Amino acid sequence: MITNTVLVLVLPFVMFLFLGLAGVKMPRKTAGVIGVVGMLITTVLAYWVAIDYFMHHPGHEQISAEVDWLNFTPKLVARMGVLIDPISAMMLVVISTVSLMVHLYSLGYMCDHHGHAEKGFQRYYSFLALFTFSMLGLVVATNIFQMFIFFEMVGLSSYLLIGFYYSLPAANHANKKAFIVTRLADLFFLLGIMILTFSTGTFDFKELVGLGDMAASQRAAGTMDGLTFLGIPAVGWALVFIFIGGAGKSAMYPLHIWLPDAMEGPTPVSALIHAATMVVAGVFLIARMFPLYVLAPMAMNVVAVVGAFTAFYAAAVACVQSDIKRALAFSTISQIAFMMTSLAVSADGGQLVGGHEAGLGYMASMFHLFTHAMFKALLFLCAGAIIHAVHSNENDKMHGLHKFMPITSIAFLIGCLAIAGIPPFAGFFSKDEILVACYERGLGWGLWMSMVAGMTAFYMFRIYYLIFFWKKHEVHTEHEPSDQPWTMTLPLIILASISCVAGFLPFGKFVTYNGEVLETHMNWTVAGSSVGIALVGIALATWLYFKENPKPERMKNAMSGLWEAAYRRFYMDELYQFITHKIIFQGICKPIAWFDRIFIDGFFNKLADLTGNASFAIRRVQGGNAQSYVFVYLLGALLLAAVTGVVILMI
Amino acid sequence: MESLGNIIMYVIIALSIIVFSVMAVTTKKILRAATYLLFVLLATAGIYFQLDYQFLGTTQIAVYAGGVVVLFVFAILLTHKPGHNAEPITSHKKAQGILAAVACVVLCGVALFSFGRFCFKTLGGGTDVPMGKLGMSMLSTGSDGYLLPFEALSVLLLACIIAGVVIARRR
Amino acid sequence: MELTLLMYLIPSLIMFGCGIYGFLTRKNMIAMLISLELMLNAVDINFALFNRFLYPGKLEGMMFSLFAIAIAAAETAVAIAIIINVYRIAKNVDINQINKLKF
Amino acid sequence: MEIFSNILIYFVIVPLLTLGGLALTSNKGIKAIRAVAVAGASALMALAIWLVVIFLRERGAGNNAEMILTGSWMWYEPLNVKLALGVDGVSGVMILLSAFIVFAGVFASWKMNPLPKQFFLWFFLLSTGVFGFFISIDLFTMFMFYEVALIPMYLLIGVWGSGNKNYSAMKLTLMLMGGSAFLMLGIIGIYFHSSADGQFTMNILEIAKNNAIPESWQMWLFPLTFIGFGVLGAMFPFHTWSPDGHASAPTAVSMLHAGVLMKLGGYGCFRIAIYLMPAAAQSIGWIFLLLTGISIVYGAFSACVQTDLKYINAYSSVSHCGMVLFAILMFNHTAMTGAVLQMLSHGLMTALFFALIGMIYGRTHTRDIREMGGLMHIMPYLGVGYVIAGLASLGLPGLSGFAAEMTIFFGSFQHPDMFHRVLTVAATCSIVITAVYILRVVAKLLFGVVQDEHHRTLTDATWEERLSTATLILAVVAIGCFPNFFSDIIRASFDPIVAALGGMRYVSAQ
Repeated sequence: MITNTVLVLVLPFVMFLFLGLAGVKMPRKTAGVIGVVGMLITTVLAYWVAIDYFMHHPGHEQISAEVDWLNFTPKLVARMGVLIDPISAMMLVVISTVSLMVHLYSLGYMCDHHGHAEKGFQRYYSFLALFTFSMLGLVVATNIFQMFIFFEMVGLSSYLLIGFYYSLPAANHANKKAFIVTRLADLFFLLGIMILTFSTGTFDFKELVGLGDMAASQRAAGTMDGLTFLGIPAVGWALVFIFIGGAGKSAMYPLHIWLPDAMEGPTPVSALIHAATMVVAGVFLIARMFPLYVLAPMAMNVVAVVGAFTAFYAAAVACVQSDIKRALAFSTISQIAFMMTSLAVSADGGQLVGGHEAGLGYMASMFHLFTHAMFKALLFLCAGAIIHAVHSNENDKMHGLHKFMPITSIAFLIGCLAIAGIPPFAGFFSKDEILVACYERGLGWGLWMSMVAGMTAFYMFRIYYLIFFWKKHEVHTEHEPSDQPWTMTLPLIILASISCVAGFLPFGKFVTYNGEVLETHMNWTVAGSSVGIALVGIALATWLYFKENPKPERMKNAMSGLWEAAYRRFYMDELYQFITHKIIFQGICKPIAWFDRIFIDGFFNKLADLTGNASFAIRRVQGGNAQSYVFVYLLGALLLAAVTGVVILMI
Repeated sequence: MESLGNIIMYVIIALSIIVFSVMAVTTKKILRAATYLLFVLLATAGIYFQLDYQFLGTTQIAVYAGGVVVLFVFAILLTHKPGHNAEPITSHKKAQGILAAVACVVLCGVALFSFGRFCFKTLGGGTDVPMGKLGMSMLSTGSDGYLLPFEALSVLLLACIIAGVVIARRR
Repeated sequence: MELTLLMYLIPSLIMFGCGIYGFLTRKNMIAMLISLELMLNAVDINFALFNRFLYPGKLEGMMFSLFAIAIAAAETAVAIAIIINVYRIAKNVDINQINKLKF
Repeated sequence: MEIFSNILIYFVIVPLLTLGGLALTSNKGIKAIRAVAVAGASALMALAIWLVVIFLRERGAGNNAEMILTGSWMWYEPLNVKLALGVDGVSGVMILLSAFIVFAGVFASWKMNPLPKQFFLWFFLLSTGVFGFFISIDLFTMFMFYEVALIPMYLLIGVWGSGNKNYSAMKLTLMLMGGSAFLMLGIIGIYFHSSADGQFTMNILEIAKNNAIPESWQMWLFPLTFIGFGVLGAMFPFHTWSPDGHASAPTAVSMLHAGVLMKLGGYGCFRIAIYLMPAAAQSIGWIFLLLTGISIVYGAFSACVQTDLKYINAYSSVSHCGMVLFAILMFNHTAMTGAVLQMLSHGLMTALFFALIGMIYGRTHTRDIREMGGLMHIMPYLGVGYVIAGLASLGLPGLSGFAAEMTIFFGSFQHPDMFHRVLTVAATCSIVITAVYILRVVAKLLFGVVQDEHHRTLTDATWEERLSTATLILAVVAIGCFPNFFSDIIRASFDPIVAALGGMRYVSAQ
């Protein structure tokens, strides 16, 4: 199994090197096909590993193998390895599935309308392979340092892929932003690791958190007892910092600002990286460290509050976006916040909550991660198909596409139903369990998240209606929009099917925080109410947007300030712009550079000038002017004579 | 008591030395400066004759007045266009020169008056050094012999001739 | 009236002062050389004077003057050679223009 | 002769032979000049690799001496100055680094014009100094080679440089000479306290063993030597020669200077300043720690607003070299190992940067990022190389910068003292600022739209440029992917130094 897992990692990496180095020499299509085939093999291997693990290791123990990579101290060793446990096995499946779909889909998407592959096709596949490698490496990390390494690597691949169209200024700007924001978060992640390892002296997950047995994490946290900084325990600092690291990748407020901009990348990339896989890295990280977080209530509360707020914030913003990819991006942020919150609400005050269903939130979070990856990838790929057909991201260029693109329309509808939480689609089950977990933590949490769930249903159906219904489409381009080639349609169908059935997976049997089977029971009150709220949201969307009508416009005008603020994402970008440009750039960098030139450099230049001037002053004495020599000499001689004379006279 | 002729001679010599020295360094025309120098040198020769140093006086006239001044005149003619006036001397320089000259003269004067008890010595009845004695001492190595400086001077002169030729040679 | 040593020394001293003045003020190198000659001459006179007035039986002062005259002649010859050479290169004999050793 | 049986001496002899060979070539025979230069550089590279092999074999065979391949030949009896040679892991890898950069530098200056022969002559004289410095363990010899490495820099920049080259060459030389004046004083001071019994010695190992420098003297000598080397290591506020100097220097000289010469500073700081004056290092090291901490952040911030490619890299070097000194002053194995890794990493990637900048400048004739754009389309090879160098610089895993920085950060954070840990956190923040300025350059220079239509006709890298950059990229990747290989070689070399420092600061507080 270890061999297979390593192969799962090695294969995409080899594809990356092969396509990256030799790709230029081969026809574009060939490179694409090689990429897809390589990914197919990877996927098969990944499924094999996962099935193997869940079939033959009912105890859900951790299986790992590692090699030393960098010895910091004899004890603190950064290792590279693979670790198979329930969540990493599940992530292997998710990543490889979505990645394969995207590889296949891109064969069609990255072509113009004549079926010719775009320039840089090889590079695209090479980067996709690099991303897949990095993401797989992240989930099978045996230690937090390896996780950090792959956090950086996925950040890089995300950077490269967002900037795929690197001559477009917007893409150019977006990838920079994405990298720097996530880098800032990674800085905190690194600091968190540094604080954590300062006293525990290990990176290893086995020693830090074990698998659910709180003993390991208690031991680890115990080494930090008594260490405080500014009155807050070190373990709290470490975990909050690590959460900030995760929040950067998972686009939690206020580090979410890169994600909407990241939509400048090709749409399949958005589907793979910015919807399904990379953005859940933060959730995965918290899940990995879950037992430690349980022991640090302060950190857990931070996660919960940030998660709950982000969920609402992103949902509110998503309600008014006109760019469908951005709307989907905010939807993603909101859904990831669901997962975060779900993780965080499952413990309170150092204890798991929920009695016999303890750890439900953890399971629900992972479940939602799984289902969300599927249906959000589906939604994004549908959006890609639409964009490919109409050449625009704006929903007012779309309208009424149902007639032209029926398959896409149905697939999108399935995705919408899934995310809205309508049974029997996948999202219903996972979201329902999240809500149950929230209600178990407290009524306030539950009500808040239920409200956000209702908003989710509303904005998804708003988008759906605006794209596929509403007024009749006017043909702007020279060709009719239509369903796309099979390479693009097939992934839609596959993902739609998964979204339909994934909810029936007995997830509690496979993925729990401690590896033991968690029996879940449908909480009919919660389920009923959540479906009800979702239906209300859908109904509202239908009332407002199903047909073209002036209601949305009227509503917009009625609360134009709020609408504007939400449309501008509550001015977060402007705030960041202000901080980076006005404060950091103008306020710190420029003055420092000025100070360097004027004062530091100026000091040494002045020193040189001073020496020079002194030399010039002295030089006049030796100016080559014979007469002044003689004059000085004479005066000197006379002085000497006078002095001698006076002295003699005195004697 | 000095003979009147001697005194008159002295006055002429002293006056011409003073006047021509001053004129030599103040005149604007360089050729005139050379001429005044010639008069000064001749007056100097006069002093030597008064002191009964006939040979020295003759040498002074032959070498200085005859040789050196001619050299000067040649040099001036080679490097100056006729009628060329020297640029006026800046007052700063003039002040510097006067300061140095006056300081020097004053200092020497003060020294003479404070130490120079010998200054009021008059000329004893010495006679001219006979040529024979001069020649003997110039070429002897005894207590009164000047062979070594004589030889050194000869070498120096040779060196100067060669140097003069080498430096002034047109390349 | 007696002709004392002092009376001879005074013109010589004035000559020397003139030499100093001329050397310090004149820009023309030949004029400077002339001033130099004045100074040398004043010194020569002094040698002869002191010899004659103070040590009438000795030869040193007079001999020194003799040699000094010869050396002055040689020195003048070399100096003039240099001046002429400088003139060829710099086209003038102004001391202020010749303060660079390299052309 | 016995001396010739020591492989180390060949690191000086080979460059000198190359000098001789170059002297024999004619000014016009560019092919012959190149052939000699390449032969010399390749021989050095082979020697360096062979040295590492010997080193590993010796260590593998259980030779745990502090220095191996030691040898000592009397040079000047009255002062007991010897030609003392020896390498440990640190100097071993530094020699390897130098060989790589000399090799790449020769290819980067392939089309050097004018006076290629003279250029290579000075270039190899510089190399002689660098190698000589790393192989010697005698203070006098070290200092001599140090000066040999500095002087050619003046001519190389003054003659073959660009822009305001006279000013830069003068500034660089004068500031470094100022530093070496401090150093000279320090060395003299050390010499006269090198032994308690009056048998003064220049040999570092013996001085360290004698441990006879009184603490009151150490308080003077430590700052003198540390500043002396710190100037070369671009320590704040003595870094200002670096931006101007790098900006004016020709490509290969920038490479060698940033790549190797600045490392002489870091190397000297621990081999002489800290190793020989441990007590002073312990008690007043914090002052310099503060300065280097400032260097790190300050250099990074300054780099953010520069518009000249070379200035950006010069300031980035200030930041990265600051990290080297910073880590050295943390006095534990991990941080010090990280410092050497950082020297390796920074040397290679900065050399790569400067090589690429030189190549881009050679085509576009501008280094102003505002005047360039979209070069990725036009010269993809150079563009990719630049991105790789940039990623190495901002510390991406798999490239050298990451391993080095992580070792430094984790090592520094092990320090039991809160002051040091807080400074470490501040230094760590530089990784974000680094990302900002690197990505800013990459975005402006390589991505985006072509700014100047004339640039469209430019060509991509030629074979020798590819060879030059590929060598460096391979080395960067090798360190990034297999850091343990290098850090294992390095770490043991710090045993004596850490022991001299009291040996108590090895692992974390617990």
